[in-house]
Amino acid sequence: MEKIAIVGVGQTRYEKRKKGEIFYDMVYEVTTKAMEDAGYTLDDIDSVITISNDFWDGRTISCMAVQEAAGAHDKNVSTVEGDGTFGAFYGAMRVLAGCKTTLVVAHSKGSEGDSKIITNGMFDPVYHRSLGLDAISSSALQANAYMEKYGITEEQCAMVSVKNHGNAGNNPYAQLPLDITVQDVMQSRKIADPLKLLDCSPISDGAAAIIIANGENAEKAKTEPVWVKGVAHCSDAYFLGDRDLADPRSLKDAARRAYAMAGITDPLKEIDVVELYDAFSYMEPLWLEGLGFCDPGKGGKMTEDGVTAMNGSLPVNPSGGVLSAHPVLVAGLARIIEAVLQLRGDAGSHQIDGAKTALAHGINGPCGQSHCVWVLGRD
Amino acid sequence: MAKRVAIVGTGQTYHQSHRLDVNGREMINEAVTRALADCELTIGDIDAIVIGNMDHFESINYVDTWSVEGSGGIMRPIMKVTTGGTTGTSVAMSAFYHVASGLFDRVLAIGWEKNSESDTSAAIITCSDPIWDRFSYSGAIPSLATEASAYMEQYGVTQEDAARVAVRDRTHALNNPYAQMYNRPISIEDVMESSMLAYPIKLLDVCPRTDGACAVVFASEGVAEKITPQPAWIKSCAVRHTTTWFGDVDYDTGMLSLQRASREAFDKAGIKNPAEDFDVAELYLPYSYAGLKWIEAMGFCGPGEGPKFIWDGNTDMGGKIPMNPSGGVISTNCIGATALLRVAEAAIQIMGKGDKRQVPDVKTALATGFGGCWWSDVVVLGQDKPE
Amino acid sequence: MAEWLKDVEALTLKGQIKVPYTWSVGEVGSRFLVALRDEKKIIGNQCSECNTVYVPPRKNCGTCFREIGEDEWVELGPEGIVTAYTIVRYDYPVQPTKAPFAYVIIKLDGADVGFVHIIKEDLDKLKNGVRVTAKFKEDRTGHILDIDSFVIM
Amino acid sequence: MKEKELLTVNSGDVAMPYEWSIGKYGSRFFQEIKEHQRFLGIRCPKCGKVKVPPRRICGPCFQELDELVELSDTGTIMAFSVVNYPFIDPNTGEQRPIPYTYGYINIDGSDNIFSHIINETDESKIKVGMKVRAVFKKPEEMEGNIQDIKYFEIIR
Repeated sequence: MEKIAIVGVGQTRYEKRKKGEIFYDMVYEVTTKAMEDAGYTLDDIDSVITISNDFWDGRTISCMAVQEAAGAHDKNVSTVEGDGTFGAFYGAMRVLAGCKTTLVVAHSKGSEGDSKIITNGMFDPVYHRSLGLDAISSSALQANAYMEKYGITEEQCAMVSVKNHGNAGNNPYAQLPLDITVQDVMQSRKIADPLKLLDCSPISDGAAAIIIANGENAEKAKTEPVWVKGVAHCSDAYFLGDRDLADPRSLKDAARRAYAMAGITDPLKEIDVVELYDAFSYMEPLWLEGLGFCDPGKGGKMTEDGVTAMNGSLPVNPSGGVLSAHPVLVAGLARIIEAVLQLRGDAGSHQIDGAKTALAHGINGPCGQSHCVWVLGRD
Repeated sequence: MAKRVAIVGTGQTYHQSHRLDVNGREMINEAVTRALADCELTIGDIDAIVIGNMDHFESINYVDTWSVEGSGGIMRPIMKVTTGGTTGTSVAMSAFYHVASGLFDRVLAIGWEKNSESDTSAAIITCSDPIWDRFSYSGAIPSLATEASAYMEQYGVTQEDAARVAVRDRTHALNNPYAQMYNRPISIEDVMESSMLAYPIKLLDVCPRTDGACAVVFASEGVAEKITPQPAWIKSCAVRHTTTWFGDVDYDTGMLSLQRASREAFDKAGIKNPAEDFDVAELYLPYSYAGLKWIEAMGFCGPGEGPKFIWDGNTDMGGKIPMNPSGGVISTNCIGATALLRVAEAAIQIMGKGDKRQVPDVKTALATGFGGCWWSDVVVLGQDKPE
Repeated sequence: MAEWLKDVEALTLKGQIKVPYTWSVGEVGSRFLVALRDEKKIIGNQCSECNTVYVPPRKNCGTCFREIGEDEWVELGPEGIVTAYTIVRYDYPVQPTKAPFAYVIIKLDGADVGFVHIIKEDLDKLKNGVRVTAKFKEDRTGHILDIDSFVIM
Repeated sequence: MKEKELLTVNSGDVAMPYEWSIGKYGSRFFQEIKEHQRFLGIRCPKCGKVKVPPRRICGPCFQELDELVELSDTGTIMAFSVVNYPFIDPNTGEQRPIPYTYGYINIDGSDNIFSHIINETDESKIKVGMKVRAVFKKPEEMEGNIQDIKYFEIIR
């Protein structure tokens, strides 16, 4: 793969309700922040990818609300509906295909719609929608399948929540920094067994943007470029019953291809920090397994042993993760941005010292049907 | 260095107003299966998939993950790209960038819609801004009527002029068994006598509602030539989604987004005089008046010269620059697939697979997409590999 | 940013999107739903390449990417084994019954893939591995909820 | 063999509820209507154009906006359409009452179009270029949304 880099990032604070701002306002804010970060003007932006979703936004052609706010009035622009990591993937392809730079910007306001009815829309209208499945209940099925298969305990999952909400205390952009204990998680309200309130991410409002540049234009940016070493995505089957919910095989495939591009053979040794899509606490150990950081069924123990803590050998979600702020679609882009900040040494009090290689991860579809894996590096 | 990209296969459903015999996923599968058969590939040869629709039209939200059984996306990269009416060209261009990036050699682009599954006007109304426009907006017709009236006034264009465009497309559809309006020709009188929707637009001036899907296989240089002796090379593509607010559209000037997108795409492809340089055009014309005004915006003729250009037969089969040999959008409109059908039909012309709708000796072809808030997409295809 | 913005009270607009949808089930799915309705039977079909028995049945096998034929239908269940479950503690309008109730993935006898449905009763006895059977509604319309729920045996 | 029965499934009564932010720029517009029964635009310092409703930036100039412009309650019909075909209103799930007239109005002093309803459904009595005036709800009945403007009426 040719050299391409992330040269600018921008994000809003993630909040429960950004009442005074429309999508347009948020997109303009992060677009200009990302350009300022890179030291670019609009003339330096060659192409634009916006990321939005018509169900979340309550509007068909949801991209219509934001394109000029993303600076795209007179540019080649397109829209990915899906997690930010997928939109960024399109942005990366555009740069590889000859665009000098591409701005990728995502927005979402979970506060404006009904997340249960909206995520019910993920499910098949003939067979599953009228059962009332939504993101929480389907994920609870996955949590049950995974935890029972390997004996992952609710306490281990609670530790993920404690760790990530604690990490969020160092991240001024996070919505839910919490100083909590395993007991707090265990005693929080039951939502859908085995998921309790503190196992679940909040729904957030926010926006984020990144600028991807080719080698030549990366040199023109005022930031230290963060290079894209490897990136891939893959989807599993759709019907929940067709999948082994405890085996994220599409994540394994995406990771395998991203690692191959990046020349990574031992991810646990070669990757310094991970930002992954922990919409629910059980997802962190499950995705760690899928990413090859441990054997199947050993993800819970990684957390328990402190490997994934800020001072562990593989810090996971130093930003606080999706558990601490979940602007849908934006969340994957926020993972990439955190990885970029870590590699630039700009992560402030949530900085992992000496991070040279970082992994960012996003998901699409019910129970992580589709995964996108990014390997980013300083060199 | 970016790779050159070609279309090597296309597939589409036989378009109808209602496809009760298949659900959306199964309808997608029909198009995909035909596209793969067209270029003698199997799903195992496909490296990645791009798919698009309009979420609220059939209330299918995460179409990328929902569709995989039909689209072939199981254990493959699949991405959803959607931009309204331009979805089909957006999907095509995304597939183009997938291949041009060098990351994938064979990529499937899919567009589809099942308009029968909802009230199309209600679904279209949801594209308007909920704060400002949704309570009064009644669908696409009034804004098209606004453009048409302004254009008629400006150049003395008549309703008969527009009817001539509708008649052309419906006549061309006689040659295309896939078209929804296959074998349903109309006359100028039919158009003029059809019911008035909003002056000056009548029922037969506008597109129908369709259930249908289209799939197109893109491949990289080095791979494409081995798949088919005559790939349809993508010479250039460009997008302008110029306006964000309904109220900012300027109906008095030409269509700004189309002027800009076509200028960029034509410059990149070395097109100097579109009427001379193109051999065929498949245009996203959702209503007849667009067939007059928008061809002016692209420079096929001068401002106000659209009617004469059409009446002189230039755009008929056998004319100087046949337009919409497939019958166009006026004959088939499965929205998420519509713009991809334009790209597919342009590729079919380059590859010489048009059967009865084939224009002889096509070297260069044009496809366009329209949608959103007066947005335009332009794709130029050619027989020869671009430099 | 403009100075006057500070003094503006931020308004919101409450509304909804309410569009009626009529989804096509398709030939294959219709046969499945008609069997629920008319015969109180759960039928699936089998891809003769990979031998997977699907329920609900599919027009094509997503993995082998081939059409599943007319002669590849099989009758399944109505009993099966729970392979995953969750007891839902919240209500919202789309759910077919009041919480608490359970979502379950069931490996129906004779099937190779899981079937997602609900369990309303005996939630305290629910665990992975229990046998369940389909309970059909009296008034059936050709709908997935013609199966009222599954019950623990 | 009997004809294959082809079923459909309906969405029933499901609605997707939303509470959309109007944004501070839009809120300021409704505040002006409530307090002064007039429109408010915003001027771009680069191109000089006045846009209604006010918004944060001028898209073509990519310029942040600040300068509010007080406008009147009158405008000119740029285009109109008497809507008389039946369709479902996604705001209610029911058929929208017809006929009604959808109008593109250039608010005096602005450079773009404002869409609203004109209270004249007789096509022979309405023409492009006619002057119109906004008819507002009583201020105490206003809710801070687009329907605080009841409709536009033709100034005869």
